[in-house]
Amino acid sequence: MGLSRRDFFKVVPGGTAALLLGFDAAPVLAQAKELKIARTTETRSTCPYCSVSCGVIIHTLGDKAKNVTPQVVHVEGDPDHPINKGTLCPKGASLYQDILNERRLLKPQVRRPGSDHWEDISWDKAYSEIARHIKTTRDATFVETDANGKTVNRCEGIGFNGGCTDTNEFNYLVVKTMRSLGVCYLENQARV
Amino acid sequence: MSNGTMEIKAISGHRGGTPGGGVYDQSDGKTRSGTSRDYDVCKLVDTTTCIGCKACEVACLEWNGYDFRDTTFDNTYQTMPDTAWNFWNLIRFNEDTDADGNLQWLMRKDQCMHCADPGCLEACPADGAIVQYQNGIVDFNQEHCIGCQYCVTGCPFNIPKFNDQTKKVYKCTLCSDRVGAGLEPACIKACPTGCLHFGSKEDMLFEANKRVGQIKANTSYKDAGVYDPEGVGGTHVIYVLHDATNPERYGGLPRDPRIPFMVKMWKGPLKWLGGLGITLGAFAMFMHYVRYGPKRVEGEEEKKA
Amino acid sequence: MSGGAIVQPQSKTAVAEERVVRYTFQERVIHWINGISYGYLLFTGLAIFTPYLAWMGTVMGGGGTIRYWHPWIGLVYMATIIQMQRMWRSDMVTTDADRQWSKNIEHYVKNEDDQMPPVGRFNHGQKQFFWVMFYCVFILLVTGIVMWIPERIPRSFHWVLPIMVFIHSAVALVTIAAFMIHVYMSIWVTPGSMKGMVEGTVSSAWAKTHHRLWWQRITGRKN
Amino acid sequence: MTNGWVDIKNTDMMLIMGGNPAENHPCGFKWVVEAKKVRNAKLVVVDPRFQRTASQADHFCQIRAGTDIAFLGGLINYAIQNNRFNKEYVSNYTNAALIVNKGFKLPEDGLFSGYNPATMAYNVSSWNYEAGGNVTGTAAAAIAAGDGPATADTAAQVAAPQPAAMATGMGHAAGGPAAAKASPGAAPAPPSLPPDVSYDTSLEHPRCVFQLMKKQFSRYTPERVESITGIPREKCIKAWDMYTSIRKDGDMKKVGTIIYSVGWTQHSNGSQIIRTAAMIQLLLGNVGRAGGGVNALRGHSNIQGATDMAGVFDILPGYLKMPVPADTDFATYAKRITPTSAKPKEWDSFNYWSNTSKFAVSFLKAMYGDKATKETDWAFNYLPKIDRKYSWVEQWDNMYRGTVKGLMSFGMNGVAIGPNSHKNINALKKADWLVVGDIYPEETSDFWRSPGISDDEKKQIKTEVYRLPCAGFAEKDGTFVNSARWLQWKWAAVPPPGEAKLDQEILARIFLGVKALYQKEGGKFPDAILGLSWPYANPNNPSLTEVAKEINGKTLADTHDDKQTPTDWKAGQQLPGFAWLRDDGSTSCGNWLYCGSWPDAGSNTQRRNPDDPSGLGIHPTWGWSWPANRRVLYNRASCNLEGKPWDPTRKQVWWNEATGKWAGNDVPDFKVDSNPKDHMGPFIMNPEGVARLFVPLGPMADGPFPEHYEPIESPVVNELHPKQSNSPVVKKYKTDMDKYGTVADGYDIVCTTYRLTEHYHYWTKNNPMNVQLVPEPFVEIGEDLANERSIKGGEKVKVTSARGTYIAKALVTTRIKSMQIAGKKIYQIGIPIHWGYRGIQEDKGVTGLTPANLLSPTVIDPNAYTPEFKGFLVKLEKA
Repeated sequence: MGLSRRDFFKVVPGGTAALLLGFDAAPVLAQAKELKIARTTETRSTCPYCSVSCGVIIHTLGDKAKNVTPQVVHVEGDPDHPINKGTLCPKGASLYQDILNERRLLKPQVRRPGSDHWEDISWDKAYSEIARHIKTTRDATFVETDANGKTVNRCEGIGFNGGCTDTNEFNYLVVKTMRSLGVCYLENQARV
Repeated sequence: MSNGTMEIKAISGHRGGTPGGGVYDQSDGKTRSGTSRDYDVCKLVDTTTCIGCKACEVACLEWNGYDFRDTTFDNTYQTMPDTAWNFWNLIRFNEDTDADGNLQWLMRKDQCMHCADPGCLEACPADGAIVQYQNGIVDFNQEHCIGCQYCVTGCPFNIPKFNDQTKKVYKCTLCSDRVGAGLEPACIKACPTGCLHFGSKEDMLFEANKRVGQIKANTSYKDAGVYDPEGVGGTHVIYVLHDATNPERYGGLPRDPRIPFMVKMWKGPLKWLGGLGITLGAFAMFMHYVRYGPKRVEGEEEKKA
Repeated sequence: MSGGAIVQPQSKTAVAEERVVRYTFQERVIHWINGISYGYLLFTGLAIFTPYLAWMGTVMGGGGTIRYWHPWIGLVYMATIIQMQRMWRSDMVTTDADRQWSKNIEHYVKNEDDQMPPVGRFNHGQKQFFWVMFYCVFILLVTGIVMWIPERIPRSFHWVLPIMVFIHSAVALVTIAAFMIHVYMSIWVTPGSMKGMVEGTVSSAWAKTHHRLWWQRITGRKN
Repeated sequence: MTNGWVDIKNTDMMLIMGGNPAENHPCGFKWVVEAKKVRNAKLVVVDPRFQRTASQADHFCQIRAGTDIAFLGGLINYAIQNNRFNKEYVSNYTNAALIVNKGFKLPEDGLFSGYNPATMAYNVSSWNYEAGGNVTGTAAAAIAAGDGPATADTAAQVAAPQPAAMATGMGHAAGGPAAAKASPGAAPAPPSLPPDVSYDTSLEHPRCVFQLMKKQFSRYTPERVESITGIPREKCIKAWDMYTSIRKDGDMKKVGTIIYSVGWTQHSNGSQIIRTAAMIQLLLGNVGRAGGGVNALRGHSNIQGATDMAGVFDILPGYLKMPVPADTDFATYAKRITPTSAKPKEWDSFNYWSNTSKFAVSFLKAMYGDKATKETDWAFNYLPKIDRKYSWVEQWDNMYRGTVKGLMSFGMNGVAIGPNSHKNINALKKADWLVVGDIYPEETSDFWRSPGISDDEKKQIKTEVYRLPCAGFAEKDGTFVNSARWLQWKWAAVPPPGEAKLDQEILARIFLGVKALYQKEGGKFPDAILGLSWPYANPNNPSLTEVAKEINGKTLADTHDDKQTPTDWKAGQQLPGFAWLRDDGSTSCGNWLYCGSWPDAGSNTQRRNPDDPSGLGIHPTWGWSWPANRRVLYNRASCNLEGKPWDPTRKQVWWNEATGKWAGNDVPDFKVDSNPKDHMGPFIMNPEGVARLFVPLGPMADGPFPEHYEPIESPVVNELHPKQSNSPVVKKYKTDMDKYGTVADGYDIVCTTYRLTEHYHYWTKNNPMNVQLVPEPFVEIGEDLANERSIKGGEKVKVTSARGTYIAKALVTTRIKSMQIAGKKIYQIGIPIHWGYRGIQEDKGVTGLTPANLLSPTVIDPNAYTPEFKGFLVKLEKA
């Protein structure tokens, strides 16, 4: 995988010599079809789909230097991974398109009550509006003690649903924040 | 694998020796570069362990950069009826029953077979459009393709596909770019069950025969066998089939593929006879002129001629 | 049409003195479109037929280009041949005299033309050449269309492809043989005929020598 | 999974049922193929359809959806009748020998002892062991004295119901390893088991668990199983014979594995199906062994982690139970959730959950830092106390009823996921606000313009919806936990596109915004919000490295402990494992199960050494596996009583007499210096020390043994007990959106939902490459049904349930056959779930815009609260 373009030409000794032979050289140039991952940076990741947790290598252009925004060019199985050994399923093999997908959401949006369309909203505005919603609902639905007078400190009016590709660390932050808000309807893809 | 094997063995429509250097080996007439180990690469497709997941289809698309092709649902799990110019690797699904009446769902990865004796290359008139490497890969170079589609005619597996926009023909390259850089083809790498293997032809045949022995010994598939058709000189993609006596059950795998007789006649005798005929004809006419000269017109003055 | 072509020169014979109109403008245009397209087909076809002649394709614009145009030019060629057939239908009918002529072909080959029976506007060789080209073009058309769009042929009929290719090539070779004779005859063997096809007129003597019956018909003279 | 993906290669026999790994876990399925190719292992597949996994099977049975317990019960019966089980294992490693209370009754009439029809719940007090000593050899006398289990008559009257017992249900079991009864996730029984349990190692006492189990499953004869499941009896017997052949003629070396997935979980008796499988594995002695185990293939990349990390309502991280109102202080809570050992006097029990308070205190320290001290009762009251179910279906039910007003949903498409998607859409219409974080536009955030909603109606929908662009997997670092419990760190390759942000930043900024509001304005009980420990260098965007280290835990004070190595450690050091946790406030740990994942030396989850010295697929230095890097759970059970491996060629752990310690290729899942002579049970998370064939005291709300009940929507009545056709404890929902169909109403076809390998849930419908593989939704219909209704492949059909309509093209196949059930001809169809009303094809108008879960019923399993997506009734017509 670390084969550079220079090495590549070395291993095709006919390449340059044949250039001099006029028409006949053309077929040899066919070999020089460039390996698209010859100069990429490799990042190890885990496939976000099923629970087999296939190791994947994300190939990006750009060396991750400060002034560089890397560009994904290819995703391939990690041959070192003990479970998938470099293999991938049809979903894993298309991960490249999951990263570079024209349908990705790129801006925060809001749909106002009664509206029939999405409108863009700034992050700051979204954060503060959501925080206000949470406080309003929490204050309105909070139960401090139950019918028997026992302390329960429950927020009955808010639910939080976590997804299947949330990391453990994110999930832990969810538990921290949501349980502290008193949220009981804490559910996850794990349930269904 | 040795990159040296990516040297050229045969070029379509080509006159003269193959470029690329190497050492001519008198013992078998093959050309080898000094350091390369001469062996043929081969894909082994074990249909008995194929689950039809289509990882190979996607890996092929992804690697080769063909991302979307409109398809329609057609009462099958099969992605599309046939391979396409931008879809080189297709799993063919066939519902069937075995000898005991048990359901069988046969899945076969269909792609270029990389024949040792490739009909496409035989048929191709364009210099350098089809290249066969020493390692057995038969690759199309669209820069030299003239779009005549004789390869379609020459192929017994119906593999090369024409693109109406570019007017060129495309097919599986056996990931010659990857193999040339020491990597296995994309489909092979992706295959999750390991029904695909890649290595030297010798090793793959060994693996395939071992697997066939295991199947025969441990299952009811007593007709299991290896598909490596001799009619095209053997292929660089070989199959293990549960039922090698009926390759047609696997989505129309030809029982005895050959380069069509007429292609051989056309590329062989007809070409030479035609060439000879034209040459002799021209010569004969010249001799006729020398012997008889032009016809004279009655009363016409000689000087006018 | 071909009838008109004969009438017209009759009226101009007097003006042309020693020359007679052999081919009308339309006939010449059709012929040359036909001829040039055949030349294109020949060169491009040969370029695709054998790699040794691939340079012809290069000269004609490169492999992809010639492969693209070859079938279209083939249609042009066919159209002109059909037009020729319409123009020369009556002139191309094989007569008893033609059969007689063919029996004596050996004398014709040896330039012993005085031993040949007189012929009309076209001799039997020309007629045969025409009919060979005419019938071959249909075979070339049918096989050519299959070769043009092999992708559209259902897979179960793919077995016809190589047969079509073979026939196309073989028939093309037949036309090449005929074409070579045609060119040889017109340029080298019968001087003056080229001028007839280019300028439209031949000398009266030429006409009288090679196509006496026709000459008699259009001039009204016997000798 | 009790074992792991690679471990499957060690097996000799596989039963794949309730799962379709070839389709849904292709890369894991390679190890199934490997076992077949390398060991000549055999594969039995049981499924409603002949699917991709079945294409690899040595034997396939087509089963009616929802009748798995009948088939598996028949397997247990077959194994017992033919003496194909591991008696040494069963009598020493399971509770087979333990004697059960006299008052316990088997469900011959469909009910166990203690049922209260008014509450639709069991009083579980009779589901208990009998106290006393060794009664081995007294069986004959007991039988003579008529000392058998209770019958319907003797058990009719029992004490009043105990609602508290219900609240201790094992809710997190959804398909996870926890579902195997003996796992560490399994809830410890309420501390009222007798400490000194009576037992009979000859397994002959009429009230010993083994005899009860034998009696229970003797009713599952081949004839009856055929009639219930629709599998011809000779095919059943062949399957049972193949699977149990590993114990043929007393062979103890071979090993078999059972592999399942949500095809078992998503039933109204899903947990009991899984239990039945676990019982088979215990009976055959397959649990704990290489190539054995009960292997749940979890559906998604990190839902094992989400379960461990308590992303579900009823637990806290590390499967600690949620507090209930009766837990007035931490001590009461700790006492309630800490089991005391209950075992035969002569046996030993590690009872690892006895350490519960250490885990809980350390967790509260991580949560509330300095606010959690002994004086503040570890800030225990900051946590909400629950007294009922707040599960997925209840959340939507209560939103529809108007009590849940706001919802945050991160990467979770609740409308498409269902069940009963229409109800969820209508519930969202009633909410005040909805926040969706996702990477693609999806059904939930677009609920207000789902098909069928007019412009006028949109004006009436007052829900404010925020759609926030999150980061995809390649843009995030952090750990995922796979099905084999491996934690693996991944690295970010690219930044999020456009204005999209990392999930943790979005969550942190929202939370800190709320916190600021409470700081400024006050409000209801702000203490927990203000007191939450948030020690991150950049509070607005915590680095996941910091968080991962916090989860692992650290010491808070310089400490000395003679029992550990090293004996001394300094404040602030990362903990090397959960054995170091303390309940005096000197350690903090976010999740005790993950303690050891990030010690001082650096993250174990980032390890990338693929070595596998034993060749058993253990890979001990790749990533890190909970608990304590053990790759196969209960691996003590891979050895016989003397501590020698059942199969010396597949040695995982063994007793080393010379060192007086357990040694192994894997980390022993056991007390490392417990001499086999002490007879300590290998199932250290159970207070008995042994695995539970019989579950005492009601962690399983629907019975201590599995019993076949029909799905809530079933085409036939239960043959075993027609008067109690469905599970007696499964509740239906009561809003106007909760409708249930019957055959009498014309819903005559059994329908199951499933996934395709080409697509991933509701996600890849945005991915062109996957869309072209399967471009449109379809309904899989057997040839004979299609012929009967004159439906041709490719034609559009309409599938209708009591709740909704689904329109798609028909896929007519030979791979689904009609079945004879109780003498009736029954048809089954299947619907892949991957489409909705937002996606490439949906936006082009190619599909019917009908999510499959418009059809599925709001019914949940009483133990895991998972909806019954598999097996409900529909009508089928041409569209």
